[in-house]
Amino acid sequence: MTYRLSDDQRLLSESVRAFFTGTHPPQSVRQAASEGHVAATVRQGLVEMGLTRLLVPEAHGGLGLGFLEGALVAREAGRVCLADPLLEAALVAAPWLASRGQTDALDAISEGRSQAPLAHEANPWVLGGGGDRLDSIDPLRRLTTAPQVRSDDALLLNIGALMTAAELVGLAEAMLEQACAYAKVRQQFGQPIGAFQAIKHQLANCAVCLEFARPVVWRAACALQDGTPTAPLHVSHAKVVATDAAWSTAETAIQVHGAMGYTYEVDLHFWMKRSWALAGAWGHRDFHLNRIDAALIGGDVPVGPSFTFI
Amino acid sequence: MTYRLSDDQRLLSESVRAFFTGTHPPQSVRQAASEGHVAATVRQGLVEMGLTRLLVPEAHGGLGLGFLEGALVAREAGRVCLADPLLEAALVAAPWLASRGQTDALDAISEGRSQAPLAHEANPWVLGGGGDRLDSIDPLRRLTTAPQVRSDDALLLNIGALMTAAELVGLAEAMLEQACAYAKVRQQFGQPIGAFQAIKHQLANCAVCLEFARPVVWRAACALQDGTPTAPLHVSHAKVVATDAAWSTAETAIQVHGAMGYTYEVDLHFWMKRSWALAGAWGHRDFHLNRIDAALIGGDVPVGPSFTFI
Amino acid sequence: MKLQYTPEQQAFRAEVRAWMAAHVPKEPLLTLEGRQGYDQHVAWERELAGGNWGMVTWDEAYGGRGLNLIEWLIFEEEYWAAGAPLRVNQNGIFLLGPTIMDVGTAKQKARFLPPMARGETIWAQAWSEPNAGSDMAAITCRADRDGDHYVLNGQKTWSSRGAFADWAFGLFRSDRDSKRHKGLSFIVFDLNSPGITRRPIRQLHGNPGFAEIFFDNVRTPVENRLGGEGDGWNVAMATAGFERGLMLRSPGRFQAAAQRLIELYRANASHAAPSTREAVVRAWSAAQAYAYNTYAVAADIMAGGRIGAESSLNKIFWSELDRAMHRTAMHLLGAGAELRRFADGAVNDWLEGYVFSLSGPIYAGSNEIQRNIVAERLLGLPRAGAG
Amino acid sequence: MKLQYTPEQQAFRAEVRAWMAAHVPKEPLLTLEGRQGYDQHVAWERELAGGNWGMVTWDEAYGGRGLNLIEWLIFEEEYWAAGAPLRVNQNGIFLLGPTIMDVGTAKQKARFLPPMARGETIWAQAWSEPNAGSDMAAITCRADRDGDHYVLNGQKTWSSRGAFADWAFGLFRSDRDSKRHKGLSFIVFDLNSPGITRRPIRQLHGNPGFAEIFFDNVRTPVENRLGGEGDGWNVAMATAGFERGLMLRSPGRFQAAAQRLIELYRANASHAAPSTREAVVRAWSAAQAYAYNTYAVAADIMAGGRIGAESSLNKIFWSELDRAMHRTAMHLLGAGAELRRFADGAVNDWLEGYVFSLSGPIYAGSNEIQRNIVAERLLGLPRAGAG
Repeated sequence: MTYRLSDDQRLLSESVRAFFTGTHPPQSVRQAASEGHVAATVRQGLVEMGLTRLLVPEAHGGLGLGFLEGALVAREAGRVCLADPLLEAALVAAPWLASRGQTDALDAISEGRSQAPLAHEANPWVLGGGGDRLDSIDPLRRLTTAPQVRSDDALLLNIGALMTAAELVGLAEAMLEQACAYAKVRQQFGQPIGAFQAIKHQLANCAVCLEFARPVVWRAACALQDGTPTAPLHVSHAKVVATDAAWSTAETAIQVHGAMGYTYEVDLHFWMKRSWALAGAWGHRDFHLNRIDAALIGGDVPVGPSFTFI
Repeated sequence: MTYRLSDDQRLLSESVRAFFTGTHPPQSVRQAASEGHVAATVRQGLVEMGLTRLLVPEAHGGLGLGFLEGALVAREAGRVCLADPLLEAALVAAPWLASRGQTDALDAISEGRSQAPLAHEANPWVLGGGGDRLDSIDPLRRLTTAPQVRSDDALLLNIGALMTAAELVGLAEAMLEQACAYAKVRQQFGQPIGAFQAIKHQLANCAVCLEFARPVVWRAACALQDGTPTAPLHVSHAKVVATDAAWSTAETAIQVHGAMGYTYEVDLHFWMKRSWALAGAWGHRDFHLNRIDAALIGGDVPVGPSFTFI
Repeated sequence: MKLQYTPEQQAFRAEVRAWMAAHVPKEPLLTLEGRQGYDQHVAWERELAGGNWGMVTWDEAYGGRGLNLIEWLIFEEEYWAAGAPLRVNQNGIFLLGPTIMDVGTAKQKARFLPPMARGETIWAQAWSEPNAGSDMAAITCRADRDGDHYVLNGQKTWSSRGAFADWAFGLFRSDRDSKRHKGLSFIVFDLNSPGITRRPIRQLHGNPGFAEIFFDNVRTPVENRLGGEGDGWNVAMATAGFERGLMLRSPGRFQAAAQRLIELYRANASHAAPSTREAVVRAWSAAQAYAYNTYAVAADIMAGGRIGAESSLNKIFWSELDRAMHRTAMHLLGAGAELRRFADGAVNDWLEGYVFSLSGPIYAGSNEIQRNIVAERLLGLPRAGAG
Repeated sequence: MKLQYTPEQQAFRAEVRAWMAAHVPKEPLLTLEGRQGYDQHVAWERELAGGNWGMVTWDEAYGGRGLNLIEWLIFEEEYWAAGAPLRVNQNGIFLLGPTIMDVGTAKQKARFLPPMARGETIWAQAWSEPNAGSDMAAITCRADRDGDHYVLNGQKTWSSRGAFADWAFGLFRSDRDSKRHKGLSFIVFDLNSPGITRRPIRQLHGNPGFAEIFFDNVRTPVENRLGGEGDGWNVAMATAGFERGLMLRSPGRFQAAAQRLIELYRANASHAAPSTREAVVRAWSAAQAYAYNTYAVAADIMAGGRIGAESSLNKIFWSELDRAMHRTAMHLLGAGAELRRFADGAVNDWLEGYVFSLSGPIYAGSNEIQRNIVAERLLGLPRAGAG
């Protein structure tokens, strides 16, 4: 029993963070939004870093890592509001296809050539498929109506929800940092607004929310990796707390930014829009709340102090 | 259409407030709690002020006033945490008995001799009846299991819930005032704690809550008085918002008082305990929430801008 | 208290309802933040004026109907019940108009009010500056007296309607040596004056919204000052009181949203979480409470009262209600919440409304400032020392 | 990350469970705030010590079992799952004990820890003073050096366990000319020393709770100082870190409450509002999240980390969770919520728990102070100037 990232997992997080910080600044988000697609260099970088084959089995030339490593990368993608559907292709589609023995498409994902759009009844639209284009509030989500594959398999939903939860944690972290940075420099009434308790305490509430969302997401990743029977419950728990953290941090962050937060010029809105979109993706908030409800109140999941890890 | 208390109604409120302020200071609450009953002079004063016969029909020697006047007095009773079951006897039992033509008991109520305890399935215990004594957290509520009369009549419930809502508004107002008074004098870090935004904004939230609870209660009183078909909806609305206002103000007020609020020495606890008790009386919070829910979502109550007054 | 309408009031409601049914555009207008939508909304103002509905509370001499505030509320209720467009001239009719009525000279009233009621002059507000947002007393825009003119210099920002409107109003420092709340004057000016440059600000959803306004020796006659020279702060606070208080957000708008939310809930009940169900119930409850409170404020004003710091309670309440209602709708929409247009092509106006609702707690004085006002002015708590 | 218990850990859990099943009193004890209940709780501490469960993480030399923090968490889980009594000596074992372990001399450890683990010495805390609550640096109680003794004078208040405990610890100003955080020393003292007067404070529910402690030239030897003279603030902050952080409120207590709340919900589902249903779900969710976080903190400490300002996040979370859970239970109880005892004579421990939960956001550093700490120390926001 060790509730702590391993040295390898920490190293992975740190190196991905350093890579994204260097290659994917807010300017690249802005550029991808205005040009309608991500720069080819970004995609190439993801391939070179091995992120596209992170969860591809070693037998198929991948790194063969697990859901926790995938979630750690998804969080980093959220932190920089990654302008690429890495999550859907490499962190959701690849491990699910591999688990189903559908290995044909893995090479294309590894090489960054395919987004392998997969749909599920709880996630009806896909990134980069065919069919009609849908217009998301997130300018970086190129939603379409026709998936490459559609499956209502539970594992697919759970992988999608887990990775989305992890990305939401990263989005919330970034929005909190943006709001704090602004609160330190914006002056009103002769002092930085971050010196006012009204601002401090709102931001502190976001920090509390995040502190108690992160471990739920890692726990869900482990449960899915370990094949724990209650993994769906933990995934839903993760999706709900991550959504709540991102949503409330977004509302706080724009409030702290004041009218500036309402402009296109400030980066915050990209992160907010991604958060709003992901709240509904791979099972919306109420879907996952009801799944927890059914397990706890209607179901027979053991609860109590002896069952921290069920 | 005039959403404004008449001069007579204002005068009634002001004179009752002046009377209570003079005759029913916090010390009398404390004394009643320690002696187990209210001082005879308090009861006598209520009779002399005419408050026991406020809602008794003129034909039976009463003042023949309406539910709104009753609610205004109930609010004043809440403000001083009245150590007498005036509300149950004179503001609930009297008008209901009169409406049912059961006028025998009215004289005893008018003269302050009877508490005429009435029970309802949503309000199973009564003040001052017979049977077993139950121990309420509110030391001033002498609860017993055997009512004089039990009726599951809807009007009885609605009158009880309305008056309770009005008392809760008064309790919340008083707790907010107590907390503000303390915040002005208690010094920490070299200034009154009320100068800190963290305190200010919590108290401001209570003020918002109250500002938008009061008119709902007056509206429910008018609806009941006018026999509006949707009166039960409005009464439930009033009970819910008044309960929420009192409950959240209580939590804020004790927080502002810090450890002092946790002592018997500070008066606040009497008001908190009454609030907790009344939250459950005459239909608890969830009962009334569900009644609104049933009317709005399941029912066919007209909603929208054209139906402010339905 | 008397919560029944008179037969005359009921007849008036029927009249408004019938007119709206006949005139409200069947298709929603484009957003008033864009040129085309702005023009559509101006045309709608003029259509309203054709029915003599520009501002029903004003005297007939000023283009109104001389009605009282209860009738105004009835008008607003039916306006929103009919799904009529946003009022592109709300800065004029709801904010500046009452201020002119309050402190304007007879000449100013005659000059400014009728074209406002007719929708001929559309107004922008110009309160904020880059370094004077929540701290409005930090204003540095200057109005230097030069004979019978003021010469305006400086920069305003976050001007709503600033991109396309005809005229604007704001505070300027008419005493160069003054500080904070003193030495400011309330001045209205033609946005097409020489020396004015307007730059629309791109809002987060990508559309232009409010504007920056740059003043380079803009001359405006002294008669365009409202109230006394140096008395601008007090005049503005009266305007802000109206804004936050009675008129800026009439209850009908929220009641209409609550009504739509109930319908949305019924259509999505099967996958809604319990808290979402209750949030729908709470939306109706809060919108109704807001309506009752507005009727109460209207009755107080009709009895000779004035709106004071209570308007801050109002501002906090409606802005947070609006955000909560739209947030609830977003939860109900689930996967579809992110779509700007649904698969059937219909605009997702819950999403647009949610984004718009996020500005509510910020603009017209942030809710943090409002809570300070409530605490200090209504609850009597001390101003901060070191805090 | 490895979220499975080892066979040894599972065996340890079984051992705790079996011992608790055999020893936990069948009837709930009286409240530890009264004399009789206090004595019952002290007897329970000694029974625990008889099973060598006093403080499992301490070395065997000090009366412990030399176990690690994961095993401590397993112990706590089974302790709360068994419905065992509150720990009357928590000020000792969870707050002072770790501090002694951290900064105490070998002699102090040998002297104070074993009787603490055996439940022979029960400890009170004595932090606050009438004018030093949230602002603890305003402490004025003095410890004047007189040879190899300190002479204590002044008044402490809100001392939990102060009415009946044997010993206490607190901060005293050992440098008369010092101000604020400097010049304080962390001193432990025998509550039965000459010159000490204790006065129980009547709590809101009418029972005595914490106590006032008056010092009139109380002599305590210098060897009773923990850490350096004048270094008391830092020593205390370490204690406060433990208090707010890992040990004061172990997750099992909240998980047990969430479990009971689910049962209460099922019994009352027919009249519960939707929000109440979701609050029950949220109670489990939050208690689990708190447990995960505690395991993560324990793993960090085992890997050589220390608890810093993160403990403030913890304090805010558990105190508001506890209040929310009990508030939800009160709603579920409906008309019965106000009863101290139900009609069947059973104590309404939800009501007691709700009242107790109201102290959570106040004590051990109010949540307002905690939010300041989070904002300034974790988020790097500036300290207030004029605010």
